[in-house]
Amino acid sequence: MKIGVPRETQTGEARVASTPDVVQKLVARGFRVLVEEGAGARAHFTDDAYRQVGAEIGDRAAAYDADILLKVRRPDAADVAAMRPGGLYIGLMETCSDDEILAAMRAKGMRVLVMERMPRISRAQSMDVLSSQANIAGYRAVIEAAARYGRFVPMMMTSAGSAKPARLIVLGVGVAGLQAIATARRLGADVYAYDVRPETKEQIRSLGAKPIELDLGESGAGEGGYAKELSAEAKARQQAALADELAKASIIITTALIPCRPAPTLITEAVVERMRPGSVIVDLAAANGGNCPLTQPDEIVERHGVILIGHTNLPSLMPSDASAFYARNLFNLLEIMIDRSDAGPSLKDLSADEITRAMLVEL
Amino acid sequence: MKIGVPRETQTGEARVASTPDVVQKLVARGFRVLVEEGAGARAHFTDDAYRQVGAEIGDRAAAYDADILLKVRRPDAADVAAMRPGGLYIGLMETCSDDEILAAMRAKGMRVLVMERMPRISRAQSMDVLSSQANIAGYRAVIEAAARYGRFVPMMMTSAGSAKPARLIVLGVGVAGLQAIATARRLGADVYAYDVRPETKEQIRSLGAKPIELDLGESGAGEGGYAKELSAEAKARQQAALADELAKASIIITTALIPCRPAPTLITEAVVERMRPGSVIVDLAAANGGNCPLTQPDEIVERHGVILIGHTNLPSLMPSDASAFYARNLFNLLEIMIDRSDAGPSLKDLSADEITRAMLVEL
Amino acid sequence: MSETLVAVYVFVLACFIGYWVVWGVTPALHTPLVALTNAISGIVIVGALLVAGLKEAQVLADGIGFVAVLLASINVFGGFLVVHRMLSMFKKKAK
Amino acid sequence: MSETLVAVYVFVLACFIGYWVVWGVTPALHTPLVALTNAISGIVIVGALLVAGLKEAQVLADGIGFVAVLLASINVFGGFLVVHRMLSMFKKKAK
Amino acid sequence: MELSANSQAVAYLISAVLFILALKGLTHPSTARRGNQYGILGMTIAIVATLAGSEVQTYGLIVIGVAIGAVIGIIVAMRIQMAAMPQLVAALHSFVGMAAVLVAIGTFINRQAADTLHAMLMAELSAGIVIGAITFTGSVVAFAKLQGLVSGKPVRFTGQHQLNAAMGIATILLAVHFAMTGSVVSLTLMTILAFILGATLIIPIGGADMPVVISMLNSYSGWAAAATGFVLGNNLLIIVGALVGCSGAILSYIMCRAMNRSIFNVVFGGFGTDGGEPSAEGQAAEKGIKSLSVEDAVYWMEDAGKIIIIPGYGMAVAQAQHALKELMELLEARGVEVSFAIHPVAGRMPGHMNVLLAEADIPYDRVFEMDEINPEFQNTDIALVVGANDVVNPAAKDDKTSPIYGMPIIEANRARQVYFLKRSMRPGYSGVDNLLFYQDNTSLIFGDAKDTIEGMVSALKGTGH
Amino acid sequence: MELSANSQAVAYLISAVLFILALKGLTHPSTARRGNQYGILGMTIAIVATLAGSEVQTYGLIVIGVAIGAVIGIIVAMRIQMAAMPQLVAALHSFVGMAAVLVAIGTFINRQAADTLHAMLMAELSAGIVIGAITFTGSVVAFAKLQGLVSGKPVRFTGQHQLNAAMGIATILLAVHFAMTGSVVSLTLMTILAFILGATLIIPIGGADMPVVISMLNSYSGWAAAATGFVLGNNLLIIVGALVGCSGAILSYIMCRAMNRSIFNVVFGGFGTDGGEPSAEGQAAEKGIKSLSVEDAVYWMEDAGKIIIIPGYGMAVAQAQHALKELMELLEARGVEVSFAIHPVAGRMPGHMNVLLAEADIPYDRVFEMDEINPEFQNTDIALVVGANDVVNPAAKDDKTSPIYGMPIIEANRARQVYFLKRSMRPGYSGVDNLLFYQDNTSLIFGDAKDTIEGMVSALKGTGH
Ligand SMILES: NC(=O)c1ccc[n+]([C@@H]2O[C@H](COP(=O)([O-])OP(=O)(O)OC[C@H]3O[C@@H](n4cnc5c(N)ncnc54)[C@H](OP(=O)(O)O)[C@@H]3O)[C@@H](O)[C@H]2O)c1
Ligand SMILES: NC(=O)c1ccc[n+]([C@@H]2O[C@H](COP(=O)([O-])OP(=O)(O)OC[C@H]3O[C@@H](n4cnc5c(N)ncnc54)[C@H](OP(=O)(O)O)[C@@H]3O)[C@@H](O)[C@H]2O)c1
Ligand SMILES: NC(=O)c1ccc[n+]([C@@H]2O[C@H](COP(=O)([O-])OP(=O)(O)OC[C@H]3O[C@@H](n4cnc5c(N)ncnc54)[C@H](O)[C@@H]3O)[C@@H](O)[C@H]2O)c1
Ligand SMILES: NC(=O)c1ccc[n+]([C@@H]2O[C@H](COP(=O)([O-])OP(=O)(O)OC[C@H]3O[C@@H](n4cnc5c(N)ncnc54)[C@H](O)[C@@H]3O)[C@@H](O)[C@H]2O)c1
Repeated sequence: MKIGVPRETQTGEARVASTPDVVQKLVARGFRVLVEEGAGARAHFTDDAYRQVGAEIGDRAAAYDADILLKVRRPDAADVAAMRPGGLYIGLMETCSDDEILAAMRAKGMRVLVMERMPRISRAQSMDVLSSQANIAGYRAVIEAAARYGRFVPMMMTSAGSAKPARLIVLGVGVAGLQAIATARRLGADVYAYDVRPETKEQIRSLGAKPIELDLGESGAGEGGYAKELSAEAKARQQAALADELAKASIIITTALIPCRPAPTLITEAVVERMRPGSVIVDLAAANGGNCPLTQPDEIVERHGVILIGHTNLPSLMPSDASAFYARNLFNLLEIMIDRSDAGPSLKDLSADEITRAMLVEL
Repeated sequence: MKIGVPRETQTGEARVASTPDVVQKLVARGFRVLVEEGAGARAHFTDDAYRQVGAEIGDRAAAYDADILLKVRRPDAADVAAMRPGGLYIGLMETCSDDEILAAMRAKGMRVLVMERMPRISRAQSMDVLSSQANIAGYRAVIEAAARYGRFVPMMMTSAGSAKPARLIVLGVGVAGLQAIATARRLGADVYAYDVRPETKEQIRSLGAKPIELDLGESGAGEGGYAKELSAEAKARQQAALADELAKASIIITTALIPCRPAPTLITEAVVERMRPGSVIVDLAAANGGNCPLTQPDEIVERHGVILIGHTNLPSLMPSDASAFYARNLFNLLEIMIDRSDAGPSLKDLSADEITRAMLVEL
Repeated sequence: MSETLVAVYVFVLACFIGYWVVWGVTPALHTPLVALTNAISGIVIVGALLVAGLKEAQVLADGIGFVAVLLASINVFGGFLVVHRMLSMFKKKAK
Repeated sequence: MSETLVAVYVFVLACFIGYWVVWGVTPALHTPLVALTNAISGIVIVGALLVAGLKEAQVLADGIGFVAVLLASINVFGGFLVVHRMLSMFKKKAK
Repeated sequence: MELSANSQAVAYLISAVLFILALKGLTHPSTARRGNQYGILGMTIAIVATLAGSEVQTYGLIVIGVAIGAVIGIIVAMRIQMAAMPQLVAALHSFVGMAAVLVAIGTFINRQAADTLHAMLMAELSAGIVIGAITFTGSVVAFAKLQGLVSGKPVRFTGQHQLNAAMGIATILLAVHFAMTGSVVSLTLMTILAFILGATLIIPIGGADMPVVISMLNSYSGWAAAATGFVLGNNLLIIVGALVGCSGAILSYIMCRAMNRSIFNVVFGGFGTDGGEPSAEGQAAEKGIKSLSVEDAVYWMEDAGKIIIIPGYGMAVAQAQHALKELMELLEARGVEVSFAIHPVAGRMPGHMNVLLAEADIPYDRVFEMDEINPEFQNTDIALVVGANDVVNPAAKDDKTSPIYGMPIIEANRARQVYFLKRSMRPGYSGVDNLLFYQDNTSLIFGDAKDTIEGMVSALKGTGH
Repeated sequence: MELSANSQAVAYLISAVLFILALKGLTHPSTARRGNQYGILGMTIAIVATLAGSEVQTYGLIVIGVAIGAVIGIIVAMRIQMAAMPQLVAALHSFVGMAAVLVAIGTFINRQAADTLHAMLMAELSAGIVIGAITFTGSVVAFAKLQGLVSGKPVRFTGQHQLNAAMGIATILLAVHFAMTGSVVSLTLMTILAFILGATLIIPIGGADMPVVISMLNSYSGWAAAATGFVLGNNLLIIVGALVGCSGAILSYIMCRAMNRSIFNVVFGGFGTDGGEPSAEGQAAEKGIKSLSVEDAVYWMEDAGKIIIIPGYGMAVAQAQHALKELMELLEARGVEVSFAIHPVAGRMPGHMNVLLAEADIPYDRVFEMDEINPEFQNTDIALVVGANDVVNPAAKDDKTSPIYGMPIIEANRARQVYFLKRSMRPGYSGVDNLLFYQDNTSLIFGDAKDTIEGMVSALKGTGH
């Protein structure tokens, strides 16, 4: 059975769906692995490194012509055209609806395992790319903020004057938010955080930061570990109550998202105006419209003296570890999908396991 | 007495020699302060902010036409032409010899207080811009490294695999090196450090990092807190002994400098070749030739898969705090230089105090 | 000083010693210590011996003394042995 | 039991009490404690009284007893007062 | 060769000193064995000096009595299971009590015959009999409860304390009457009443308090011996009796304090027991789960060769990382090998534990991933689970119906001992019960993890070096 | 009304118990005052019971003696400066020693007249005289040293210990001879020799060890009282004497341990004193700088309203930041207000202290810049200087010749008390001596800062709450 690992072609994407470490394990399990030339280059994995662990290096067509295709980002029409009919696609689809790309793939008789649909159960934690990439995004968001912030993040009392610690607020305390809190605390910021789900308060404190408490009149806890969308009234209350806190901040990192919904507006333009010039906002929800309406996706802009960072793909800024984690997640998924025999590996019935059943899109 | 604060014009320079906070104090002491339009803009100090504390905003010519000129960077010939004859210049001169710019200024009857010549005595600590800017550079070097490094700096054990902590080595443990160690430790790196001066070992440990011990056969401790240049033999020994340690590193920050000497070569090309692709070197000695010969001043280059960062002006990347500290240093210096009276402030005899005497260049 | 008064002196002083002697005991040793104080309280055997060994004793008293000696010696022998066994559990591993 | 033996019993038991009673003293109280033990050792006054108060005493012994009483009472009165003054230093601030 | 009274007195004094040293020895593990030896030596000297003295003249019965007693004592003590030790100690107590009663009665008979009774003596006799009798029946009841012959549950009824008080007063009145008149009727009634009182005093006390009760009865038996000493004018009995009586009382107090119980409640069983929620320890005990005191845990930890610490979300909530660092340092100073095992999903975010351990400056080379360290557990003396739960739950391996089935776990269950630090019997994130709690070698140490660890730190510092 | 012997014995027992409680009371500040009252009560009962007893028949001389003694004692005790207390205690000791000698001699004279001397009594008499005499001259020498009448320096010469040993043996031989023969010559020689021995035993001991010596002499005076008790067959004297003798000895031992000295070296002055570098405490004492024990420091810290901690490079070297956090928490739990004062150049890099305090998670709102906090010092009870030096040196303000002149400092000198934590008398980075050391309200606490802080933490935990 042949696994293909093509080079990612979306602009700014530096990750790769499999790394030499993981390829070595796949080869050991009897797979033929074909990696597109230069696929890992931007993540600092050389073709040589792949070759050394038993992969073949080929061109784009060869990588797509595989039984199992490992991808990071959503394919485009040309990619779909290159795929082997009847093959299995594993990767992110970046869509909430059954769109034209999925339709085209199904038309080729392909089966698709949509990584976004990984169920949030204990056993699936090691296959959950949303978590693993969100973790990286949270860390990276703080590094980006520190790199754009014209001051010290930590407190610093020196003979040339004192720097107050940056007042850093994290909005949305999921995986990314927690890691942002942790990283900001490490750097010495004075960290506050807010989330609609009430259980996050304890989690915020468990990282030594201070929760911001608001009274919204309703809880934001939804199903499957995700938050639910707030009522319009509650949204307005939230904005107003947060405003004063946010205006005092020198760095804000927002991660508030509910899957497949536009991102809630948490930082209004009025708040941005009140912030001190030189402050930084990192908006992890930029791709879904942003938690701040001034954010421009994939751009860094200055508005009212405040720097707004709209990277939509922070993990790609840490391509080595992001790829390693992503590849490892896919490998853990493959492990529950295959039967090993002397004749080589074969796929199990994907609708038998609750994990693959939940992710599977087929005819 | 009029103080002028012009806008810095060197490329990439975002700092300004005085900030609204300090200007307020100067005005309170009876000075007339004229700030060039937009002088603080890139450091996030608006013209309005200066105006509010009593400064005048004027054009370039007005700013240069002052009794006391506060500058950050070395002036060029045009700047000198604009200066008021017989005035006093306070700022960095970025030269070790008596060069043409200094000559031109003296020719105009100006007196110059060269900030680099601040003596290293207890009383002068609060006026020492080399220290205050080196401190910022050390912090910033780590932020830059983390921002270019394609992996996590801290250790991270997750369900998608583990990230080993970055092995980070600091070479040269002066002010910048110590702050780099502290910042790297905060971020969770596994930190090692090396300096020729033996007393740094205890200082390295005092920040929780591990000193690298080499036997060079001679000590590198020189006068006035600076290191002395090593003999050729010791230099070679040092390179060889360090090589194995450095090859294991994933981030190296070098700050090894002896004032007015070319920077010692600590990282050879052979070492760079041995480092893992994706590793990062931040060379704070880039302006003086670099501690690694592959460094390009003011550029970020990739050699043998290793990213070499050659910023020569890291403090300018944190313009707000860098300016604040710089401005405060100059203010502390002015405080020992002036006599206050009802008629306004007047300059003391600059050769009377050991500090100003050491810094002064005049006819 | 009357004999009873001497006894009172001795009693009061011994009480103070009893008061201080077990302060600061490791909780792990609570049980063995209880067992040891039990074994030590077997000292009534001395009383039993005095009753049983009296030459001009009544027959009834002799019998009573015999039973008392028997009971007390079970306590004495059993008691110290139990302590010994308990303490054997605390043998520290040779490192 | 001879009187001397009774004395030995009492002595041995009192030694044990003396042994334990001062364990765990706060170092800040070392000096006052020394002063108090000093004051208490003024108990020799009892001996002095017995010598001085004896009816059929020799004149010399009487004189000696008088001096002993005098010295011991300086110690007794001075001793406790000194302790009192030292302890007054330790008055805790009202919070 | 007969011992002179003076020599005997000296021997008795030596014996008394040895008993004092014996008790002192038992307060610390390093001197405990020696303490027991002092005790044995002291007892031997006392018995020999008594036999060699002038009072003991006939040896026949004595030898037989001692021989039978010795054989029984030794056999029982050798055969008994460790778990049944408390019962045995209770049983032995009852013998001391009964012996004291018998000695007093025997003396009464002899003295009556010799017509040397007087009021003071009879008062002393009464004390010996009453205390001895209470000790006897009290110990018997305690034994029965511990052995499961009667229910371990506290037996309570209204008016209980009043009834006991009434009987107590009656006993005292009878004793006074006896001392003044020598009335055998009073003596008999008093004795019977004291026997009954011993039982009714212990019946209301619950099983959990039994260790304290045994220590308390111990103290009673000491007082009984002292009373006997007064009766016989024997200073050795007085000293040792007072010693045992007083130290037993203090010990009971110390034990109560360690269990956070009021001694008053224990001694007068059930006084003021409020109906609030049962403690975590209580809940655990109901489920057959062992709980452990911090001091006992430290005692074993100090002695361990290798300890693995498994932190979880509870460590983060308690912010116990700094205390853990200190614990690590102290244990290492005692030659214990300490490692940290990090589960990939411990805590609530990836790397949660790493962040906190790094904050506390725990060296990276002590921190291991799950896969790396799992094989180590079989050589590990103690797995110290600090606020972790799901990540060590064997249900993930064994129980297909569990929601965490299939998640890899840290195999703490393979260690020789598992100590769990948590606040309650509540489950972790997944909401499922932890099978590891029920394992034989597992003990729970209840309380906030930071407090518990800090307690361990000070206990370790206390033991010196 | 004359007291019966039995009543007197009971009174004596009560008195003895009160003395025990008195000593126990003095081991803790909260009970110390009550302890002294017990002592006074015990003494009163003892004196009254003695006077009311049958032995004392003539009161004239007694009343005069007591009256004079009381007046002298009270006046001296009231007038004395606190700083001269040690001398006073030494002087008082000498009286006890002399009184014991006199009682023994008086008894000898009376008994000789009554012809009721016997060997045992004479042995007891010898003990009383020898111990009393040693106590007397020993105390006199100690007094002279402390008062500065003779040099406080240890006086040593070769053969000193041999000479003392010889005199000691001679004294014992004379005592034996006296006990066996009743020879007054032996008695006289023995007494003289014992007086000499007391002086020669104390002369070689140095001034720093004087507190221990006083406690030691105290113990001797106890033994002297006990010996007197044997002579007079008085149980009260025996109990109290033994009590004072034993507790005094233990106290000396405890004091030595707290000062890290060997009791053997102190008692036999100069034995095995090696020629190594003098201890930090010793160096400090020579310069007239006070040093303080951790426990004493904690005693005052607990009681403080406001403490400011000034960390410096030494805190970083010792890596004491985590321990400091714990100290802060414990002090705050006791209602003490704790702040941190950061000098702009504390440590070896800008922000050195900030980094470390943040690592230990010390809240930012407790951390203040120099300029912010300097005005606070005048309301501060204790400034705790943790491994800082130059940054608190007043020479920077006052001494124009100092290389650090002109550097702003943290004004720890304005606090009511200054405690310095450092390892030695060495200066800081600038190499200049710190004038603050010599200030009246400054004490140095020597040792690694981490160890010292951890010591404070455990002392605080020890005091419970
Ligand atoms: N790492 C991730 O990315 C992530 C994300 C989401 C969910 N999860 C899930 O979280 C769980 C992590 O497992 P875990 O073992 O670390 O945690 P856990 O299973 O949630 O157990 C934590 C335990 O700590 C105890 N605890 C809480 N506060 C405490 C305190 N102050 N002192 C002492 N004990 C305290 C609790 O018991 P008491 O209440 O009795 O004290 C609880 O049983 C897994 O189920 C995992 O799937 C992980
Ligand atoms: N902050 C900066 O940027 C910078 C840079 C360069 C120089 N400096 C200079 O460094 C000095 C800083 O002042 P400072 O007060 O922080 O430090 P300091 O004056 O150097 O004093 C530090 C003190 O800490 C004690 N110490 C060292 N290790 C210790 C340990 N393990 N435990 C307890 N005490 C220990 C030392 O005394 P013992 O040896 O007796 O223990 C020493 O006296 C200033 O003179 C400043 O000018 C500062
Ligand atoms: N297998 C597992 O058990 C598993 C795996 C991954 C995540 N999780 C859990 O799921 C939860 C969500 O994590 P995520 O990172 O995917 O979240 P996410 O990226 O979907 O959202 C980020 C956060 O934003 C919050 N948010 C949404 N709307 C908001 C609003 N209006 N204001 C403020 N905050 C708002 C959400 O509550 C969430 O915490 C976490 O508790 C995480 O631990 C569990
Ligand atoms: N007023 C004061 O007391 C004062 C003020 C500022 C700095 N200082 C002290 O002066 C010293 C130097 O600080 P700096 O930041 O100006 O240093 P720097 O920038 O001049 O040099 C950086 C470091 O590189 C080291 N170095 C030089 N050659 C080297 C080689 N071949 N290999 C390895 N390391 C080499 C030097 O020893 C120095 O530590 C520090 O100790 C600092 O604390 C004191």
